[in-house]
Amino acid sequence: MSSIIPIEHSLILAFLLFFIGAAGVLIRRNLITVLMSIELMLNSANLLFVAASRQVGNVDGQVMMSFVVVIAACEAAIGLAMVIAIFRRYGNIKTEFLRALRG
Amino acid sequence: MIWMVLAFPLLGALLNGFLLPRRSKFLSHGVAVAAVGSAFLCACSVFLDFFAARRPQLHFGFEWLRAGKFVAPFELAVDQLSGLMILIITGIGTLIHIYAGGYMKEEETTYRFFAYLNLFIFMMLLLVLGNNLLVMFVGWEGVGLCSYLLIGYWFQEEANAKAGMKAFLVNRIGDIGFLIGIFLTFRHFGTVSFTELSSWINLMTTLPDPYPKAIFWITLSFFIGACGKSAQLPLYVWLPDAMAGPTPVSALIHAATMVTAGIFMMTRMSFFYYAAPDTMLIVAFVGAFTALFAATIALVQTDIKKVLAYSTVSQLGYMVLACGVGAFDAGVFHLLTHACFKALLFLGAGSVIFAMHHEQDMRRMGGLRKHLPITHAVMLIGVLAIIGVPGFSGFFSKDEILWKAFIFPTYGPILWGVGFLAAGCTAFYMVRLLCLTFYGPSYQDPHAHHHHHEPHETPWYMWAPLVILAFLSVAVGYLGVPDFLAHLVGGRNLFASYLEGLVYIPTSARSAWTHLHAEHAHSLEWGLMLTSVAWVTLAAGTAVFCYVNRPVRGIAGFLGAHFPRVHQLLLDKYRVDECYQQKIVTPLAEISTFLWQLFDVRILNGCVNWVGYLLMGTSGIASFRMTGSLHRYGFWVLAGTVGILVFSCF
Amino acid sequence: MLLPWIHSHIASLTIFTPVLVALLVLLCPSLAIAKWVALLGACGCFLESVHIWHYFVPGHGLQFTESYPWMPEWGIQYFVGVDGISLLLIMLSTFLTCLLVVGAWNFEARGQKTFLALLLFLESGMLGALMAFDLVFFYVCWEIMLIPMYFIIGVWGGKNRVYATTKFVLYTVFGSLLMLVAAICLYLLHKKEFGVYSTNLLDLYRLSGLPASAQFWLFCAFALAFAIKVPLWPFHTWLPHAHTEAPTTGSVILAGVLLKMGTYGLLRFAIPLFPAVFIDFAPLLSTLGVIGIIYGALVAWQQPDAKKMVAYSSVSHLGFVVVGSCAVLHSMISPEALTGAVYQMINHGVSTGMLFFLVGVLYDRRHTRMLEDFGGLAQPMPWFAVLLIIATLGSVGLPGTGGFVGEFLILLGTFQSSPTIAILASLGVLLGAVYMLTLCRKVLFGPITHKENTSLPDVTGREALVLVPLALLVVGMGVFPNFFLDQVRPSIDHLAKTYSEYRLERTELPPLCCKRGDE
Amino acid sequence: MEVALSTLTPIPVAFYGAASPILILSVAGILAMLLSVCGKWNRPRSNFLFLFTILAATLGCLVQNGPRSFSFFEGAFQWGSVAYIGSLLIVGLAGVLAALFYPSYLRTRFFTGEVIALYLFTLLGMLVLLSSDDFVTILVGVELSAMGLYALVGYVDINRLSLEAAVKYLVLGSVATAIFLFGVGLLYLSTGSLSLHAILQPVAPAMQIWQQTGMLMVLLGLGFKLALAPFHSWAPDVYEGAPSGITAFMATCVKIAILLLLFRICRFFLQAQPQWSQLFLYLAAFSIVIGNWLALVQSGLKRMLAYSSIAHSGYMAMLLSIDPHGGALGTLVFYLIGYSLASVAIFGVIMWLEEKNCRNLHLDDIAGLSRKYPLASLALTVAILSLAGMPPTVGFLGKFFILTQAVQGAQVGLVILAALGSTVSLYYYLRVLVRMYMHEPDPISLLAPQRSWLTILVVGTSVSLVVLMGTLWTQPMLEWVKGVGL
Repeated sequence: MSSIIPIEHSLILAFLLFFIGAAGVLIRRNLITVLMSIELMLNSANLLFVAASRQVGNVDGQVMMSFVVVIAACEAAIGLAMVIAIFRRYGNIKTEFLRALRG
Repeated sequence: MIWMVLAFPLLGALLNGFLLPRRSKFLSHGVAVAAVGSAFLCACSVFLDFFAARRPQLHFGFEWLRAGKFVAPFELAVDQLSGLMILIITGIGTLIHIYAGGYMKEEETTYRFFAYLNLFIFMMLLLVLGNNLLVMFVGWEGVGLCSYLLIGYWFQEEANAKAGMKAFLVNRIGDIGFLIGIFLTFRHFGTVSFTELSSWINLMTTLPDPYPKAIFWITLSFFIGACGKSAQLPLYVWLPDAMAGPTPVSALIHAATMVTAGIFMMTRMSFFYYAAPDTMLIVAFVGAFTALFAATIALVQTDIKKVLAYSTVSQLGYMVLACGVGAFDAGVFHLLTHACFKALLFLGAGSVIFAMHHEQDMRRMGGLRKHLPITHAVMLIGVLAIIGVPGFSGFFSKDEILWKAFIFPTYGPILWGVGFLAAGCTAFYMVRLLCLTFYGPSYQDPHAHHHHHEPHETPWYMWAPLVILAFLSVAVGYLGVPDFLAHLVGGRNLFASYLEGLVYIPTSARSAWTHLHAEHAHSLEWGLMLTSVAWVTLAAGTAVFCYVNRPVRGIAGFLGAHFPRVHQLLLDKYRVDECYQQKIVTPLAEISTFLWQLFDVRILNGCVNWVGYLLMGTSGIASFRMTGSLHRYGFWVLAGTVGILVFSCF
Repeated sequence: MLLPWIHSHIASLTIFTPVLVALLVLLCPSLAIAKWVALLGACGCFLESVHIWHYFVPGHGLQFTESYPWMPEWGIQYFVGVDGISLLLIMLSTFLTCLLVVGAWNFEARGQKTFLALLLFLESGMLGALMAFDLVFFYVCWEIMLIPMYFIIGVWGGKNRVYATTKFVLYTVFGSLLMLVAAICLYLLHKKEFGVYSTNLLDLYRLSGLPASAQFWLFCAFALAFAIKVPLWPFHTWLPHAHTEAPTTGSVILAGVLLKMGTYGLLRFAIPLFPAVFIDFAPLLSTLGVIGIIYGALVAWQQPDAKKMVAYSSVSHLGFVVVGSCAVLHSMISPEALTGAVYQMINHGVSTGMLFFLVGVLYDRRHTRMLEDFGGLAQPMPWFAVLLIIATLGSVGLPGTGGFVGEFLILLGTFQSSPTIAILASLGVLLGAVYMLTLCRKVLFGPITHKENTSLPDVTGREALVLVPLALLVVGMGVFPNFFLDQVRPSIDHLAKTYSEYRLERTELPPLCCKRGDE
Repeated sequence: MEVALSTLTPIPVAFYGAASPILILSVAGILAMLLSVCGKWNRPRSNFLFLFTILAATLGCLVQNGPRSFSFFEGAFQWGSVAYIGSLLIVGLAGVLAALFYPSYLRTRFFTGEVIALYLFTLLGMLVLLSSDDFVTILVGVELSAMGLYALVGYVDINRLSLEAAVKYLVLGSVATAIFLFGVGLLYLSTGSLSLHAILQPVAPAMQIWQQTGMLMVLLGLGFKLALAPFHSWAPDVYEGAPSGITAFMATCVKIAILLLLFRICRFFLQAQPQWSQLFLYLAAFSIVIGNWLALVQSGLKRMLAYSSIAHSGYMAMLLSIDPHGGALGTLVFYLIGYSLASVAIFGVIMWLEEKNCRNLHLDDIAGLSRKYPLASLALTVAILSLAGMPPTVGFLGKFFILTQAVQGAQVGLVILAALGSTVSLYYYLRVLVRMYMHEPDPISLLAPQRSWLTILVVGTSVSLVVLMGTLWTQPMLEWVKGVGL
């Protein structure tokens, strides 16, 4: 039996992905990219679940992972629908234009 | 019966004030006179009852006020003092009411006048009859109110309204003294009833210290009250201004009755004052100096009523002096005589003013003798009485006071000397008044709108009271002939013996007042009497010499030429009013404005508002920072998360 | 039988009659009817309070009690009753409301119906607060009073009304919310000591084991709330605005009853609940009271606006009440001073209410309140002059008016405990005369400076209907103080003597048959 | 093979009874979608008929279930008193709000079949997240409701702001979901299970740190949905941008669902880590301050309400910071009921006024409202006073109970802060009354809305409930809450 990847590694990777995604959300001004960054964050959670399920030795984590994938997909769907609507309304998909609500 | 005495004036006041039709002057006058007159009759019968019984009578009405340990029944006491006082008040009151009917003929709203006047009589009666400090205080401030209303009777002139207000406020200062006196009394004796208090004082022989500090303070605070009401230094300032009221008011309130309330009150509480020699000394000196002070001012005044006003202050000074030297009976006696002749003088002056169509400046008068024979006659009697010509009432009362002052162990001669000087001044200015008004050529202002018709004698119902008063101001004197004179005809001082039961020295204080009953050489007494007579004659003579058949300028010029400063100072009444105004009233007004406009509006209110402004302002800024940027929001979410994680893990 | 039923529910009836009538008023089809309904309702409420007054047995503790569970497991109930401390104030509230309905009769403004309804609603709130003996119910009524007052000032007020009314509400609520917190703490402390929840005041009086520090803070919270309401210097800054902007009726009710809630609360809650701390605070409170007396008088003196002058005079007068309720003399409040304080509340309500109404009369005629616009009014308006002078005398405390009795007793009692305070306060008596007489002089006396004043109509019959009873009351309370005090004296003395371990027993309903004097 | 078959246990019949509300909603949602596809069914009235029947049916099942507790699939479906009362309130309120939509629907082409479906799915999500002890199901519920809301907020760009609001909501919400998920992941790593109960089991010391971090991230992720400061930033924008009906939906139903969920979770978490009650202490304090403070200057009605709702979340979060085992839950439910009723009344009036002119109500728009619509402004007044916590409304009692609980929890400082906060809040609540009663109506005011009996009925009922629960019906209310077993 080959030795498994130590949990710490996948944990660190997950954290890295999470913060990269977060940084993307904060920095990128393009809605599509923002949505992608969110996907990244969700997937970091997925990685964590899978690694953890391997670690703790039951499949609940993988079940969870599959749920999350679905949820991420829905989110992407809704998000993209909105992006299209935004594009129709404002002619582009830059977040700077979404400043009407403020104060 | 005693209740009737109170009820009639009150009824008259209510009828005139609220119920009766207001057009008919005759009706209102009649009602008022009837009210006081019947009160007088009742008072007479009350007095006779008392005189027959010769025992103080208490009349319990109802329990007026009870709170905690404090009880104040509505209780009236008829004794030597109050019996006498109700006679004076209702008697002279009646005369003045009759007179006023004529004097106020031209007035539109006589009902108001007579309502006030009746109310005053009621309050004054309450003051003198009340058997405890609280009821007395009700009357005490009640008369103040009436005097306020009556001084301001002609309210259309700003000045009158101001004068009335001044009177009320200065009196209020005194009233606070009175109040504090009540508080102290209640604190130390637990009661405010005169009967109980006097018995307390008798118990005080048992105390180690015969003159406890408490009594000093009590008497002092009550004396402050007396200063306010009886126009003594330094609170006399309201009385001269009070002459703004109609002359009958000046006669009744500001000469005969109300202003003597202070003396009355001190006499009522003589047992206290005997037990506080320190206060007595203060009282004596204040009285003496007030007498002189006011007399000097009266020397140069030209307004006939002002002269009489200052003379009143001066005479009140005599009475206070009498109280101060422990001769309460003499004080009350002078109160009685003064009530008669000063009322007479004021009413006389009123007739003059009436005849001169409300001209009050003596320099515009003169030679009125032929126009107003009766008035002249009675005024002459009044003047003789007040300056103390032997045989007239003033002589007996004033000399008694001077004598008692002289034998006062501490500073007696000084007190006597001051009083003596004041007597001279009195003689001078009263004679001056007489001369300027009635003798010599007429100095009527030819440009006055009414120069074409001559001044004429007043109707009978105005001079009749004068005649009666004139008679009284001669006759009353013989009630109080000093013992050493009375002995000549085998009599004794009726008045003193009448008051004996009332004015008694508590056992604890006997030692300090032995001189009052000590025997003195008659020669000394004779000597003093003759001296004062001579001195008065001298002063009167000078006045006659200066003023009869001389242009007024003469003496005025004479004084002005030689002592212009003094003359001006006297004319300005020593500038006391100005001093008060500038030292007390103006600063207070400034403080008040400052407190309002700066402290209250800016600082206190500002602080409260400032909190609101701060919140609003910062909130505005903060909400401006909500830029609506997606990324900024995201940053807050993540930063919040990380921050909290860090915060709670470490 | 109806009468016994009324008798046994009189307290609740008195509280709830006005609010029900208010609803009725709102439903009335026409204004004319609404007015009469309101008047009848107010008078009915007054009659009910007269019933209470008549059957009230002096010295029998808490009477006419009614209690119904509200939130049992939280120990919160609806519990009302009447005792000597509140009796006079209850009478005053109902009486004033009757007069005010008459006073607002020709109140030509939008929504007079709403106005009357709010007035009655307010009355309910006041009566509830006065009769409540359950902390939560008291608080509810205490806050309810704000709402109608808020609208009365804010909707029918002067041009600066929004500022005034918002300030009034916020300032008051600021205090009362802290009081609510304190009340909750008290409520839980009771639970801690006795193991059961209760907001019943009679239970809370029994609290003994309050830790000193807790007492300190709780007292501070309660005292602050009441001090703001009184208003005690320096928390008075909302008062001038509220009074000046409010319509006449509002000012009258505000000065007449609402301000008393502060002093009443002090007597009912702050003092008996936290006696130990109260002893330490009494000097501070009475000092603030004295400052208020003198300060208010001085500030009132120079006011150009008659209404502001009267408003500041309230600061001065209520200073007396506070001084009177804080005259602690070795471990008991001076009963004289306390009686004076309770009495002075009523006097102030009557005389100041009357003054506000008189100013309102002027305002209706000339639409200005500035003193320089008047002068010499005694000539065209003699009756007005008489009434104004009576009100003035009542407010300066001239003997023979109620004001004297109150101030005299307060000073008398205070002098026994601390002469300095009393002497300073008596300066207030002098200054009071100064500004009130100035007001009189500037309005009534002197020459007529404005020619439109020459033909001002005198007091109308309707106004007289309001003012004459007040005037009679001003005088009557000065001439027969015992008639009023006999009813309440036992309760006041009880509070004064035993406030350090104050107990109040709820007694059975006084028998319907027995008239006063039978027992 | 047969081994596998033998392990498959048949679903117990009782489950269908217990889960009937959920089943009904899900089936109905799918049905609605299908129907909306074929246009001839997609008629306004029929849609509403459908919606109301479904909601009625759900309510029926809920009531029939009652507060009994079922548990299936190791707590993946966990029915209990909390779930019961939560679902009851949510479904009920959803019905009421739908009734408020109805009139505005007839004009705008809002509430097509899809919207009905989304609405139902959102409700379904809430019911699911309330009735589960397992993170998988909880996640599904949370996300189901969240997705529905994202769509609902932006679906009909009624005032040309909805879209922006939706995007913001979506992005930030997803970030929060990610945080939540990551937290769950860490928990799973440390405990090896996705069930809430697992939290209570002891974990290896090496895993302690992950467990705690996980819990915190879960709580914060939910705190976002509750718009607790500092995660509140989305709330004002979304509340303002969303159609008022949806705003009301979020302010009432979503709040209830998330709060009760938080409460369930806290029951376990705080048992494991009592010291974290502090967390909500700070969050509550922060929200109270931020909400009341920022609301002071808001001139948009809905925006102001958004901030005030942040403050109210703060008040309610105070209860989470103290021991949730006491009467706190009952208090919370009581407060929630009062708050929701007041919100329904306010938003009812707002929607009614907005109906004809599709723009967000500005404070100046309601100047002098009391002249034109006295009853509407009366309702608004009572509701506002209830939010401000003035007696005699239920709002006051709610505040009283919360403060009492907090004092019992020895949080006096927080209580004083809350008291001051609600003093401040009074100012901006009063601003509304000032505009309505003390300002002259401006000439270019709103287009006159038409009377709708449904609105009048709903608003009237909720307002009168607000008052009655504050005075006479307090006891029955409390008893009912108790009877439900809280």
